[in-house]
Amino acid sequence: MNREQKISALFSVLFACGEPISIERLCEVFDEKPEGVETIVNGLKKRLEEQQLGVMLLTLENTYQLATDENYAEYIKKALDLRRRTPLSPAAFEVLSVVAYNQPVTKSFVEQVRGVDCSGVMTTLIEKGLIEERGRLELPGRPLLYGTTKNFLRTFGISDLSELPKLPNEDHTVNDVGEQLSIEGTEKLGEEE
Amino acid sequence: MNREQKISALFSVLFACGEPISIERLCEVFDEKPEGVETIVNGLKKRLEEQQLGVMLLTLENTYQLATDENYAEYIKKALDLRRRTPLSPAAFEVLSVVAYNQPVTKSFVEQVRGVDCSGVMTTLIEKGLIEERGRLELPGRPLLYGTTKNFLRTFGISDLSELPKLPNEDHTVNDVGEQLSIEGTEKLGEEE
Amino acid sequence: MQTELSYKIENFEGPLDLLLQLIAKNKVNIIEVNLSELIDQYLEQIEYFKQEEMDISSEFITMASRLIYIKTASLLPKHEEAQKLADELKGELIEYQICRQIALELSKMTVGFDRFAKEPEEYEFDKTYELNHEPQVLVDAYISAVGRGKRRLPPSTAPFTKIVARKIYAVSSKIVFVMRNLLSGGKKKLSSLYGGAKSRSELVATFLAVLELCKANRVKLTGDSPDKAEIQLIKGHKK
Repeated sequence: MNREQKISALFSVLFACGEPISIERLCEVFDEKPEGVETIVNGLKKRLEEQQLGVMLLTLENTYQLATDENYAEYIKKALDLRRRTPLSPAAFEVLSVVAYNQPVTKSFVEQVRGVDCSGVMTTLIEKGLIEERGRLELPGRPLLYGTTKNFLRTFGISDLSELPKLPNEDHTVNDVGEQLSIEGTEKLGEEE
Repeated sequence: MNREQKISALFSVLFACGEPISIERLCEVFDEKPEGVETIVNGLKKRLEEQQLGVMLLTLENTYQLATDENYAEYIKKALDLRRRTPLSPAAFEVLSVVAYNQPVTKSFVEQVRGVDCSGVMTTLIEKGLIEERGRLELPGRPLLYGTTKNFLRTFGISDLSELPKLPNEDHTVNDVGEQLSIEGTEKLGEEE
Repeated sequence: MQTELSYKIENFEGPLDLLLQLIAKNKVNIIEVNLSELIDQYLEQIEYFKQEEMDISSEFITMASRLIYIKTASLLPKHEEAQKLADELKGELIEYQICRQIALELSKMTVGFDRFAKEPEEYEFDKTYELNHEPQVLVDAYISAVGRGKRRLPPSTAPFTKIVARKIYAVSSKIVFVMRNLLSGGKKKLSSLYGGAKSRSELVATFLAVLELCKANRVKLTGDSPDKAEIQLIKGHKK
């Protein structure tokens, strides 16, 4: 198989699988080293850009996924009848931001930051595939921990958590206060449970 | 939108929908007459042939669908097959163990133990052939009962549930006796089926 | 300080949100805010919600009592504790404010909302799990799920009453309770089963349990008036 054929094979594999595929799995599928896979991936990225087919190749941490170009969203929504799809609520964005910046994190931590019960919102976010379970915290009661998903990265158009917006007011004074606070917060969390 | 963009839009719509889409639907989506849609469809067909991406446009009666090229079927199979060789998540192991040691057991019981909704995980475990339905509990609501399968035994290399490792703390405190009693009660109820 | 009391309770994500909005209204930042005034405004606001008969969730009330406590503590001659509590509250407000700012930024990063992925191809693939694991993995997972020392289930119902649909769960446990009471054989006064009940829902659950057991032909009820009703286990019930 030549390089161009490998690129086509990669496209058809990503197309058929739909969900993000890890680089390790692609190494197995194509019997290649990670560098080899990366070369093919970059080849595909370039080809998709040139050919303007309406789909693009996303990198989500160490995985790859095909997704449609946002410019055609209008037609897709029309075809899928998604026009009435409800966007996330302000509460959902708040919970997401606490989870994203503090993961892995317990529900009670999120609730402490927001000052309100978050069970419903957390369940919705799990259903929407934006957050997921991440084991348990080694404290009495063994509360579940949550983190963000690959789908979260895709939804917010980033390929890595490091691309999240910087926390505001990252200057010395407030940051100091902030740090002290989060330590206090964690201690309290521990005591509560 | 020019002709080329319409072709890209069509590709992204067919991509996102996955299933066959009727020409009528496409007329609505693109606000075109059937002839107009056919022109776009033919344009896309031609482009896919030229670009050799491993995906083609199929016409089935009066519907259209994207499908992968059989030349790459081998890789797709490998990739999809590798998917079932992904180890279970920690959450899945937890649910599985609760079912294994308490079967037959209802979903709400598992959820009580874990403290979260387990629908998704239970569905996955059923799909993977590790747990299965076991009738219903004779209680208001008649909830479904679940137990482990033969494939479960194979997965853990045992020939019988009695070979499951003993759980720790098998002592005989008063509390324990009480709990056993209640288990007996539940079992009897289950057996009535 | 004059505050316009025109809010609706639904406009707030919670008590912290209300406090932040009151601070914003006063056009000061959290560090410099006069906590005593802020507390007054918050309490005033809650009072307004009450007057308008709005549904105030418990979180708002809890915060109100916490604020009152801070205020009371600050009246004491030595008010180190009040200072500590006030710092804690300010800290929480700062943290929540950061959370709000980030949430706002995230809500602007919506490009991905318009990028659609594809469902996996529906190949006729067997999804059967193929890997092998040591059985010990299950024990570890069980301990993780249940915790050590709770070998047998169901565990006590207490921790779960808030999570589980109470009625169904309580009925199942009451069936066990009733059966256990009758195991020694002989007739018992039906009313004796209600003796230990601590709440109305527990009474209802016990009653439903008795009905379930009657329906399943496990117990027999006799007697011609409610206060003379007796209950007995049916012996030799086929399994």
